[in-house]
Amino acid sequence: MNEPIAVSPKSFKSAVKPIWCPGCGHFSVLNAITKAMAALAIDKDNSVLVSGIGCSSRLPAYVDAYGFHGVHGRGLAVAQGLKVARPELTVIALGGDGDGFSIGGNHFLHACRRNVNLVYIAMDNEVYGMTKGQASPTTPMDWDHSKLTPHGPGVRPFKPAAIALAAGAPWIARAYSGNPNQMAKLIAEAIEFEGFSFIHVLSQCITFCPEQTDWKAIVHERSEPPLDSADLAARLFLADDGFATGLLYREPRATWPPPLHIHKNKNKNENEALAALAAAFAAQ
Amino acid sequence: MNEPIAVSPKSFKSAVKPIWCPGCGHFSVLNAITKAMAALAIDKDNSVLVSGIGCSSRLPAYVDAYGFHGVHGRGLAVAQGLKVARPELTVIALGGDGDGFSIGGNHFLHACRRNVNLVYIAMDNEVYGMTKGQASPTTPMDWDHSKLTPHGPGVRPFKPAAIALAAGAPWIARAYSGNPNQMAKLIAEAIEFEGFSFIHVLSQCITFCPEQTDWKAIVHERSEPPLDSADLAARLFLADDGFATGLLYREPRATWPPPLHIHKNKNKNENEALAALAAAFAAQ
Amino acid sequence: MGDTQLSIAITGAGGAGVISCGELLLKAWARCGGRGLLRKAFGPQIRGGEAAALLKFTDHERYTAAGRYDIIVALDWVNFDRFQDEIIAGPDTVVICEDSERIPASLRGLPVIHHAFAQLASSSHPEGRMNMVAAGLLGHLLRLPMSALLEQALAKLANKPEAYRDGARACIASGYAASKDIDRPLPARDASGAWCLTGNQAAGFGALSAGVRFAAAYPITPASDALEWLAGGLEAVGGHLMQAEDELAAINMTIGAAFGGVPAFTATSGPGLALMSESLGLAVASETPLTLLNVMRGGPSTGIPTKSEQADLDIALHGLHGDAPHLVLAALDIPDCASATAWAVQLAQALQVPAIVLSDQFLGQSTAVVAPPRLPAALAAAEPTPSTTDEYLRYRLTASGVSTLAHPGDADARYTADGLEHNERGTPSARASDHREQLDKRRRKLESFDYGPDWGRCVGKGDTALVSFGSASAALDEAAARLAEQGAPVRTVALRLLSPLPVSGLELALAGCSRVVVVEQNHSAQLYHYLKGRLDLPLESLAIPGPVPLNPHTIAEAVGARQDA
Amino acid sequence: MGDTQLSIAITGAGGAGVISCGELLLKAWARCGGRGLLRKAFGPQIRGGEAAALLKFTDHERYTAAGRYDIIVALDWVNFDRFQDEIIAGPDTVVICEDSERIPASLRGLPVIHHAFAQLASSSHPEGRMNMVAAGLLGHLLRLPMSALLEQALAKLANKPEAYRDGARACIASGYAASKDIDRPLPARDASGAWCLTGNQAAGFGALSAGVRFAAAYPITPASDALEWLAGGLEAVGGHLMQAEDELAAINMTIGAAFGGVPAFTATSGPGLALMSESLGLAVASETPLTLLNVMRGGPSTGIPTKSEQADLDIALHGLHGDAPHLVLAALDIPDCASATAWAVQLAQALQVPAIVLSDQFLGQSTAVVAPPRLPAALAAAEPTPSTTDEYLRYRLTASGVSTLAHPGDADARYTADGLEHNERGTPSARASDHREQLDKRRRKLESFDYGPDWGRCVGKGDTALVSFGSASAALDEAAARLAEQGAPVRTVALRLLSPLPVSGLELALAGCSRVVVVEQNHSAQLYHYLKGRLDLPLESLAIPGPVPLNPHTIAEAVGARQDA
Ligand SMILES: Cc1ncc(C[n+]2csc(CCOP(=O)(O)OP(=O)(O)O)c2C)c(N)n1
Ligand SMILES: Cc1ncc(C[n+]2csc(CCOP(=O)(O)OP(=O)(O)O)c2C)c(N)n1
Ligand code: SF4
Ligand code: SF4
Ligand SMILES: [Mg+2]
Ligand SMILES: [Mg+2]
Repeated sequence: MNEPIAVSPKSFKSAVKPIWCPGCGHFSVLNAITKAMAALAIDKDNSVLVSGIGCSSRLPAYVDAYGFHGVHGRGLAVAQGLKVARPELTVIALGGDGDGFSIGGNHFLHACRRNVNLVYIAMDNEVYGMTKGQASPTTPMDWDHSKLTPHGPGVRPFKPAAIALAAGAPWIARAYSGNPNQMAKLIAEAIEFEGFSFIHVLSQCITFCPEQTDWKAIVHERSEPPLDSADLAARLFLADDGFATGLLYREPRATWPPPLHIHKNKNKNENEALAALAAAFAAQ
Repeated sequence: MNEPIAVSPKSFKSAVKPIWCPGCGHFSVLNAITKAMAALAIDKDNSVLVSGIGCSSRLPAYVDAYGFHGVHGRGLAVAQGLKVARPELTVIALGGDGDGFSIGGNHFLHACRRNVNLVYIAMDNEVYGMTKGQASPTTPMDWDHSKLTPHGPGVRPFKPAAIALAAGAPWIARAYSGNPNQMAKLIAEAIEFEGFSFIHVLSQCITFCPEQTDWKAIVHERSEPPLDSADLAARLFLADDGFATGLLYREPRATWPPPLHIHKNKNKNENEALAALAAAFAAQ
Repeated sequence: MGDTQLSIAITGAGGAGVISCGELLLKAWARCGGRGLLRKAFGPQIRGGEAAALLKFTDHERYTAAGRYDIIVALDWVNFDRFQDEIIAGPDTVVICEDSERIPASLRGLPVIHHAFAQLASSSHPEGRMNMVAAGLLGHLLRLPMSALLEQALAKLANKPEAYRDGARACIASGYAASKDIDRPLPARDASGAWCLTGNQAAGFGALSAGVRFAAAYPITPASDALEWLAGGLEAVGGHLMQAEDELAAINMTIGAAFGGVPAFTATSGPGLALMSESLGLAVASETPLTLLNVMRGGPSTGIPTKSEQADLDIALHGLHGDAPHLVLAALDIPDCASATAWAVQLAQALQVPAIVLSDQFLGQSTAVVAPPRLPAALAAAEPTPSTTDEYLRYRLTASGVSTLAHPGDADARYTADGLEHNERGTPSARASDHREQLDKRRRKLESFDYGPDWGRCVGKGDTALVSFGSASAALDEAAARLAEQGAPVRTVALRLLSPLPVSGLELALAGCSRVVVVEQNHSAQLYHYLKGRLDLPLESLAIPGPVPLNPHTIAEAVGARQDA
Repeated sequence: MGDTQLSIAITGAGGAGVISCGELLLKAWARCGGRGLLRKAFGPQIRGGEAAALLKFTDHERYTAAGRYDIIVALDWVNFDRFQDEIIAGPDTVVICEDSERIPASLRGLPVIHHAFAQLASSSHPEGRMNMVAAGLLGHLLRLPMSALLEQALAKLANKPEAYRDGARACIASGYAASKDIDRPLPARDASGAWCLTGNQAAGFGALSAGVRFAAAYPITPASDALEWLAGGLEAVGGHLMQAEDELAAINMTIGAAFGGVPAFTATSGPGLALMSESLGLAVASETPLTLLNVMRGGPSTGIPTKSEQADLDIALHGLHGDAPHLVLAALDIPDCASATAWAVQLAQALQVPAIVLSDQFLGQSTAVVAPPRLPAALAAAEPTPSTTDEYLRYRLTASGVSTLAHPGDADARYTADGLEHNERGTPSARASDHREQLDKRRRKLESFDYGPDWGRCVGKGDTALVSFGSASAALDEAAARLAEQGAPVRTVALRLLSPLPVSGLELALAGCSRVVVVEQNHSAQLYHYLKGRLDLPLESLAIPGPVPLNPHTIAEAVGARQDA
């Protein structure tokens, strides 16, 4: 992480007022993002926040950068297309647990594999906030607060870090909305990491899951250096309680598209190339 | 597995002639399925094979049972709806690596989590056979035989067993089209297992990946008993070569819907229940 | 039958409980024999935004939203402002607010009653809330006994801590006491045997009554509450609701259950319908019956998720790839959400085809006090044409186009259902003759079926006709009443069956009309172009996009004005 | 200009290489100055099924498939049988086959030449293949020099082991030697400067030429080869093609790149288009330009993936939820796949909207020898209405409906693009006025644009007109030629722009017609109903589903017959 430069995080907030419930964890994520952008003195004009649909996914409009608020579950695909087309941009994709792990699960899997150089922040409140509190993939099996699943979803919760690892994500961290400073540091590191960096944020939904205020007592910072081998990390992610925060795993590997490809593209003579393609069609 | 009963596997084949290329690995899967059905003397009228789209997904029509040939990538969703609605049926979902891990990746993830009691056979030939040989999620990074990815896909191959495990599948096996007897045994065990059982089959595409005939030399049967803890299995799935066959992992857990629920449903008086629901709407 | 109405709008912040307040009032009113409607309006997002409870108390059943409000209660002005286009005051409107200093321009000059909601709430009880103060106040204005208000409040809070109930009691009492009388005639309260429900609940009930025993669900506004009601309803009758990972899974789970012979259902809204369209085509080709409720909201894309519009007609009719004939129905009003959905389930099962039922946010989420919905009689089972061979042919060519549908478990009828084109046996075939025969069959079964008179509701006489579908129909009927009063009677035709289009019924209903005005709540005149593409009638279009409900007055004026022009 | 044609059908098993044989012959023919077309027909599945190379050699450009075949070459009869409905013999057809004992009923009585393909192949070389024997045989019939055949064969096998090339050489030579002459006039071979390409390649080339520098791809028959060509093409010009995990990702990657300011493209077929429809709505609402090529195949559902039909018009026009105006174009013939796609890219960029280009399996996968495609001149950049404020308003209301589109990297124009309804600034809004203004704007920019004369191709005069779109147009033109010969000249109108419908252009083109017959290759008369819903003209429908190509003769007869009736 670069030396912090004197840019105020506030200057990274847009004029649009967030319309989250007071006490929503997503406010901290917004703060952490603007803090990280300020710390890196990021060029606003060259940064894009991309999201899907959900309370969490409303975040891009609140940041003074370019933003794309897409459809439910597809933010990661938009972000990857954007980054590949415009490799010089800083691209941050974000969304909720419903957006990213339920409807967006397939893109999550394949983004981890593909390893395009961007940041993905999943704001996990174990619930569909926006649609009034149904169970998400990370909801505890016996959470019976939704009329849609009155006895609880009855399904083993989704383990975002374990899935990301199995799918091939090279950089995996966990943060907590109660600790925005740690989160900001992790976001800044993620931006600087060359590859797909995944931050799983425990971000409470005060309205539909007030019980999540108990997270404060459970969350624990992992002090060991990040694991750098997938099979070891797998044990951690499958056996632990899911509340360890910090940078958990880091094992850089080839990004997509191959950097050579990006470089080669810069020097093409488009007209010559088009003429050659046309010539190949000549019948005689 | 029950004592084998004298039913001929051939009697489980339908009158429709498979139209796969001679030498296609999918023939063996067909043979293994009919063998397993014969070995268990399965009631054809109460069995359903469900698939998506791909060469592999054409299989249901070749078995003398009920079948549903759906759209690309959605077979597992059809199979789960069917099994929940009709719990007494034997349901086998199947398809290819493109069908199951690319377009169908999200349903694969959530089927593993949900743990509905059915069998899922993924016929993995590391290629899209049906559409003439493009890279699939399991294709090696540098496989450059497709014009769509002329330098190879450049993406880390998908590890089906590792993903299944991270997502929560309780029963994971691997088989090989070159060893249909072992495969038949595994399929029979999968049918008898109470829960979601996943068989990853290495099934070669002779037309687009003739190099897969080399698999014969690489595949090795794992003789140890199946692992029964996820964190140990994760190490195996992430660190090994992906060619170990046999039942690799088995750790039964609660299925969905909860068996109690299924049972309770049997004794409802529908008319009384409807009248009670109507009464709740009464304004006065 | 009198025609006294009283309409009340209550606005506040998303969490302030104005909707609960409105529900409490409507239910207490209904309990005392009254009829009425509560429309719910929200900002673009469900939480943290604005909310409005839009009440209409009537002396007979009326399914339109109010055009103007007799009483406007604003808990604050910031949130009221966001409804500027939707909450219109009349010349006699009474404004009740906490902050009488900052009354917005649109309301200035109207009589104002100041009411210290916040102060009364906090002084009444530590758990006191403004919305309950408002409930007391308005309950008194409506001349409801306090006991009726308390009964509803306590029922709603039954599972909450005692302190909440105490707070509600105290606030209702203090609001009731502080209420100032205003001089408005109240509608008669003489209903009996009425039901109080939303269109979404009605749709769930209709589905269940017609035999649905499986549903797959992915939450989406404004359809989620239909699914939430069904979760309980299905459990009660011994069925299952599965929460799916996305709409692609939801529709395919529905197909799976239906293939198993269990009548199956799902509900969604525009974006979800788009995602389901590929697999709806599979249901068409494989001839798998299912029912899909699409509760329309403002579009395109994410659009205005919490507000009503009728802009998904095009995708419902034409959103499937290939030639994929299927059923499209529309619920005309809140109780008809039950009837139309039940009929759709029956038709889907009888014709082995997917049925889309169109509803919208207004129908789906409004609560109404209405006569119990009329459920359709069971359809006569189609007589299967006897087979000439012993062999079971899943897709046998029959005169009716309907073939016998076997299910897993049936002896000796094993077949593989297929989305690939196939022959009668179900074996994939790319032959032109098989394709043609199966295309003909799939169309024939829909077009040769006798749907009877339920395809629409035709009322009145006149040279001019108003045609519509779904929730616009109620506005049409009221517009017709106005026009009749003005001595310009019109016919109204409300379509419940949209596809296949009941062409001969329509032509009969519209015979002799010199003008046919097609009224709908969208921007691109979807129904108009659809009808024009299929009928030879002198059609005109009156298409008004959402999110403000269609106003009978505007329709009457537009029709009248053109008549003069 | 003479009109000599020779048509040859070659059928065999999926792996037998009849398509390669056809390609070799067409390319060698083209190399020698000939013109022609190769249609590819496959069974329902790509592998293991049947295949047919359907060649038409002509002396001027002709884009229709042959209706009857002068020469039928059957490597075996089982596979020939599966094309019964598609490969029709005439009274003078010559049959060339290995097995002259089991000639099917439909070919009996025709002259038969026995040819021992299998035996010649294996005796010529250990790597010998029947298809190369057939190539030699037919090359000789076509009076092509052996060197031209060998040149093509060796080029195709350039990266294969030497033995393969030796095998091909030997087989071509032995086929050539064994060929018996048949007495057929051959078309003149006097073309120069022609191109030899498929419609899918042409579409890729058009996209690239118009500036596309990003594509996202999910394979699907019959669109994959457009994407495969583009993978190489994009690399050559310095762009990127991403293989996506599914169509949902593909369309959203396309949107992402386009939002970044890089002209972006994707291609698919019916099932994929259905999956993309939700996000196409996002592109409409967020005003993100992109181009989507939809190569139609037989439907509904998986349908007949390898065969042609024009049944995705409905979903292309109306498959998006909400009111979502967008562009729909259709390529009229193989070279027009380039022109129409290039135009679509230009229009999409200029109007900040998604454009769907309809092609089909026939256009997309047939190889034709044609004059180089005409690419549209660059569109004049729309003059942006000057802003009255300093602030950048992404969705500013302008007279043209087009607002200035900033891209990431542009200084001080930061905004968030949104699929939620929004105000001019892009801030989400559920207000009726914002909704109405943005709906109007999005429609206005499409409807007020001047598309010029390229909206369609109008030919001929007459009281009767034939109207169509896409690949049906070539059949129309040939039908018109026949009718003219019969003294009943007709006009033909082929639509390249389908949405927004060029109503005034159409009305002008069809002015005074007493009959307008709408011809299309689908079952439900999708174009007919669409036009009838928007035009006041005396329309008739002639809708014939696939998979057999539309036959000019049938069309001429149908039109003529009705004229008499
Ligand atoms: C295709 C589609 N399906 C469903 C919805 C409805 N929907 C909007 S947000 C949401 C869930 C949001 O949950 P999450 O991503 O966890 O965000 P949160 O609100 O909890 O921050 C759903 C289901 C939609 N907008 N689009
Ligand atoms: C929605 C949709 N997208 C794409 C396709 C085209 N498609 C058919 S099969 C297939 C891939 C099949 O690969 P796999 O599942 O691995 O099966 P295999 O043929 O290799 O056995 C694809 C992409 C389709 N039919 N539907
Ligand atoms: S509903 Fe939950 S997630 Fe949404 S804004 Fe409120 S607290 Fe946050
Ligand atoms: S293409 Fe490959 S997967 Fe398909 S049938 Fe042939 S060998 Fe099997
Ligand atoms: Mg959430
Ligand atoms: Mg495969």
